[in-house]
Amino acid sequence: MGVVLETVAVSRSFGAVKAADNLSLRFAEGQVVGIVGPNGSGKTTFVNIVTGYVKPTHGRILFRDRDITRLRPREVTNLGIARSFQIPQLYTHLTVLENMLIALSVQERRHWEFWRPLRLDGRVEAALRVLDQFGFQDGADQRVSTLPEGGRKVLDVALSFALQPSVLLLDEPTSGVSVDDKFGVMDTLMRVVKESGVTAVFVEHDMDVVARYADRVLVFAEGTILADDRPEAVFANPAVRAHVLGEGV
Amino acid sequence: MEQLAIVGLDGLVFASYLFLVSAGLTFIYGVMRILNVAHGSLYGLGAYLGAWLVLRLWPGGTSGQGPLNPALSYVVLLLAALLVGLTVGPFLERVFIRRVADRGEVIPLILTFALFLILDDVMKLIWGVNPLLADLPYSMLGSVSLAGVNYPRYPFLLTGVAALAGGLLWLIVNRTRFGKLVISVIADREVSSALGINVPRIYTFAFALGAVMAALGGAFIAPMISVVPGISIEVIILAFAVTTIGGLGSVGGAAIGALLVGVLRAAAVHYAPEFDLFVIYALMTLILLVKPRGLFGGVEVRRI
Amino acid sequence: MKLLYGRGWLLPGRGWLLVGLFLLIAVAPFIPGWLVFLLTIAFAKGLVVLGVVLLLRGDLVSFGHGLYYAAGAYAAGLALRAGLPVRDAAVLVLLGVVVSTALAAIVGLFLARYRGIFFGMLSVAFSMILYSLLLKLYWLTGGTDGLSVRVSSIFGLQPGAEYLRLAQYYFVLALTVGAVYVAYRLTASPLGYLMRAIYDNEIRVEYMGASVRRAIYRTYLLSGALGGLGGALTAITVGHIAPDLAYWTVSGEFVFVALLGGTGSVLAPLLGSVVFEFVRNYAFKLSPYTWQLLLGSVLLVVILFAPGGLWSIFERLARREPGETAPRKERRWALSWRR
Amino acid sequence: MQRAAQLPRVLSLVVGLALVWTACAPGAPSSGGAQKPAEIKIAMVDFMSGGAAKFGTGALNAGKMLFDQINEQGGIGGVKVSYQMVDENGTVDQVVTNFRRLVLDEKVDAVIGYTSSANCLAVAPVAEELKKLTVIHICGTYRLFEEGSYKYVIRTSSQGVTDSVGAAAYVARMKPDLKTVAGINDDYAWGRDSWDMFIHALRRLKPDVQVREELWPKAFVGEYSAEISKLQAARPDVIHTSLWGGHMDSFIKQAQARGLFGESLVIMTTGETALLTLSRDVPQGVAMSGRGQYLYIPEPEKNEMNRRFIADYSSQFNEIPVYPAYRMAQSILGLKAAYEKAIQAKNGGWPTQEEVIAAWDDLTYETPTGTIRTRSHDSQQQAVYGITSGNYDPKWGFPLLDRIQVFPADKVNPPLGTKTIQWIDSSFTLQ
Repeated sequence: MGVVLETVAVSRSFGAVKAADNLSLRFAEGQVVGIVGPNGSGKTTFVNIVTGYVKPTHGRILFRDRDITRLRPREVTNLGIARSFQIPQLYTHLTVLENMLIALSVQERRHWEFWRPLRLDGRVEAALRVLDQFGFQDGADQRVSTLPEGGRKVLDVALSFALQPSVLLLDEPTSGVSVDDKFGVMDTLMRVVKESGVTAVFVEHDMDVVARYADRVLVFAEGTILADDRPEAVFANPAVRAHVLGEGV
Repeated sequence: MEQLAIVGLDGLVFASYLFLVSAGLTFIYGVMRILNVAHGSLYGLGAYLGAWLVLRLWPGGTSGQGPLNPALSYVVLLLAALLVGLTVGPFLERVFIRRVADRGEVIPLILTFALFLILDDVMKLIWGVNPLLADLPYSMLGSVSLAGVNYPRYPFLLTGVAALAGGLLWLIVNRTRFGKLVISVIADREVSSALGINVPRIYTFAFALGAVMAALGGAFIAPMISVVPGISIEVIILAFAVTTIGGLGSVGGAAIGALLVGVLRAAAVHYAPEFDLFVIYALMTLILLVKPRGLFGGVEVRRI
Repeated sequence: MKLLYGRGWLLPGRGWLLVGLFLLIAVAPFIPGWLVFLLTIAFAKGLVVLGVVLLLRGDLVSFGHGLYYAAGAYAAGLALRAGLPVRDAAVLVLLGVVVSTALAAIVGLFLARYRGIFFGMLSVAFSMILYSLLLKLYWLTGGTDGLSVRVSSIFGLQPGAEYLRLAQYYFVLALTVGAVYVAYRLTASPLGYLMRAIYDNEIRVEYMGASVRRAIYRTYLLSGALGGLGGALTAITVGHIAPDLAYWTVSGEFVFVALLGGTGSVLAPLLGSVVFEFVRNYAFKLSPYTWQLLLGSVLLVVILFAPGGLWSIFERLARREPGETAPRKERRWALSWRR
Repeated sequence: MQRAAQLPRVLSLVVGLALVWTACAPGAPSSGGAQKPAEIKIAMVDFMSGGAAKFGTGALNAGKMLFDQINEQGGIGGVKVSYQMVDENGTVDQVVTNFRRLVLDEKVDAVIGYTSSANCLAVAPVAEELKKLTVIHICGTYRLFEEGSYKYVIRTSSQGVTDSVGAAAYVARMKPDLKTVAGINDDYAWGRDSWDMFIHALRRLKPDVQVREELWPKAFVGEYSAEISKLQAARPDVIHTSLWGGHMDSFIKQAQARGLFGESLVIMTTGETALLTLSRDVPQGVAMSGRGQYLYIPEPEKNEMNRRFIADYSSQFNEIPVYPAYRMAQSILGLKAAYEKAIQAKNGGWPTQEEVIAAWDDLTYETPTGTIRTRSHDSQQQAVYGITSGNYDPKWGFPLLDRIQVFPADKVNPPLGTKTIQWIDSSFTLQ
């Protein structure tokens, strides 16, 4: 299993707050990694740094041994690192299908075409296929603005997934999803992820969720790594429990 | 050397005029995110009402004959500006602009464009088409000899008024409770209304304040020029230029922008008369290219 | 700055299109000449508005489209003044389009970096620069006197004097239909949807790996070309051009008409343009002394009471309940592209 | 699949049908017959809004008044005149669209008007195309008839050359020793041409004159501090300006406050309107004319028609007529004269439009301005200049001009068919 993504001594601070402090991490092909940690421990910042939205003050980011530290989000995405968002970033005036069609057109690099229509049959079916995987069997013609929060979160991931990345970063895929939907949503996402064999890194609050789906867990604290191990080992670690769950020791 | 002094002087005069007409525009934008084309009309109304009142009260023209002391004419101009600003301003805001306030920046702008068309004819209906020449306040001050050419005193009064108005605006925003409310509304509209601030009322006040500035510009420029139909249209595009140069929403920026444009145009008139108009928009473009948000424009951040 | 636009259909059903086209062609000879002329002008300007709308769909408001309107017109005018041998409408229009597109290719480089009000202001600045040049370069442009643009033939044909206007009408109509079709293909294409994506969420577009700036730039080129086309057509129709083609009020008018018509369809700009020209003409006729007041009031009413523009009224008439039936309608169109 | 393929066929079918349909369209209507009409429909076009509104409405008022008078006296050739008015303000395409509406929809018999050069240059070819008599009442650009020849377009006032050449002649007489000159003119055709012709003419009279400044303020800004400083720094003997209307008044006020008129002789080719607007406050020692102005010279009493015109106008609109009013009068009285001449030529028969136009060639007619002679569509009139004096005349409500000079039409107008500038350079002289 080769290393696909690597961060080398990456640091970034906002004023006094250290969001990333000398982070050196390696992510192997096909791994599913969960990131846990309290708010402000630098989880989202880590995703932003890797995808080029935030530039690190020190350190380098390597994708397949290529330095991508200074690349813009678009360039990073085109190399094969896609991300989803804590607050879903969707085209709310358009339908679910149209959102997906746009994602596919970009993925196929035909988004500059200005003569052939977006809705070619082949494309529509391909889009519907991806949507089906994520459980949008019907209502593909629904306007995104009318989707429930859970649906948006899934679609947000689905769009990133449709780009066929080799690394997929999911920023709190279940935040804002009602407790009873949580596992449903997560199941859907993880099934697809596992099937596709994409390297997935997901930021998550919920221990149970992480324990259930990750085969490796990173625990963030003030921009540093408190623990990095298999889920059961990590959650056995009292320091982690104290830190993350706030349990007394 | 003398030449330069004169250029500076002329620039200052034109700048004061520009500042008076653009400060209100940029202030309203800063608070309400609305680019008010009808601003030009408020300027026009101020000019017409001011000139008309002066002509009414001192029918003798420059001789200043009339029941009142000619010195009062300046007060009359001020009152005219306040009258226009505090009646027409809130009227426009409450009756029209408020209805589209939540529809982005373009629709309100276009709405004010419609109001601008309407008000242009309204002025014509009220005051007819004859030019109003109320130059009593202008000629009364006489002139001084500066750097070899003699120069009327009134333009300096104009500069004074501009400085005073700008200063007052600054005080109102930075030193009064209303100002604090305005600032918080600018910072975050939702939060402020959540905190129980009556945002609509703030908007009305802010708009009225901007309107007064516009009318003030009109009323005090009126004695220098002959007030004719269609004076509104020139002003607004100049004000656009000044405000974008200074940075939309920044009153201080408007002051700098006005000075830049004023001096540049004066210089053009003296050294390259061909380009007195061209330089203004060339500068506007240049500034926008190097500093997209103008010299003092804020930056917008979006979190994801 | 979010404009509010309904999903709209890009085009109504094909049947209606053909009927409409038939009427536009067939009725012309039987309506009074000034009406034909008015329609000709309305279509020519409608094309500029169409250009504005293409950008509006990406949430970009070009308050300076007078730049291309004037560029197209003056390209034709100056060519004739410089002694261009052929006085053919088609040649002049081609020239106008080429020049304005080239201009857009340069100006677009800068503008594509801007959004919101700043995009608008910078476009104003550019158009006002052209305005002051047209005004000041008296020896070249004839200052406010302007230039006369008289054509002697259309595609080599030389219609008799009494049919000249009709010929021009059909010429403009043909080009309009063509341009609208191109614009329609664009709006239905990936690039067109990318603009709507930008309207909704630029960040996501970048995170999909598409360049927002390039998308805007390419759309801007077509938008500028349409501006030049409209300008050149107006020039040869009116027969005389003056610098105020580039003045900010003219540009403002285009945005105005765009919102009047609505952004939901590629036909909306033409509708808006025709209605606008009619209103203005009757304003001149009905209240010669206060036509601005009348014109302003009408537009005020539309803005306040028909938020989606005139086209949205059609939409409301066309479907019982708006919103959810929309997709099927658009789907029907989509299906008609099956191959 | 099939539907897509059908499209071209269906489309071509529709277009084909439509074109066949249009083939049986009626031809263009032929121009009207020569039987006596119920009324003569006239449209008058001038500025009702914008900076020139005062002058436009002045002209339109005069038109209203004169047509009413004509109707009271039984109309033209026994036919009453009905008139309507249209705003000239707006972009060129608006103006042209309006013109077409007037001719094709309102079916007027003649259009009188057009002040702006751009507009008259744009309308003239359309008038030709629509074969409709169009009388230009003010538009003073020489390009109108030197760059095109029109059958249906007639101008009843002299073009700008009269004013510019007259101005040159006047300053040459008033300041025989003038060495330096400066100009401040509107930055558009009217200003450019005025200055051009003035300086060319002045060079003919004073070959060694130097130009100190040429200023081109953007029209209607109304704030002239910088320009005036520039002029004062230059201190020329003579300053030429063709600024007009509201912004000219602004210029006068600001220049007066700075004593510019004391330092140089300022000559204003359209200055006369300032007498009315500034009245008592008009500065002394300013040379001015009202484009061949008539109001003061010869004194109204000497021209009965003018006296009546002023009396009627001021009683109806309680103000003294401005020069556009006179120009409108020239057009209307010219139209009347042409009709009557044509009717006479047909001994009583009603003339066709073409016959009216024919009658107009080499037509002389009396107007409040004096005798106007129209030759081949264009007209000539005298130039009159004077200098503002202190003697305020309560009867008129403004100070009269003195040191009046009258330059006869043939001295200050190029002979038929010669290009203006060439004529000035080659053969303009005061002898």
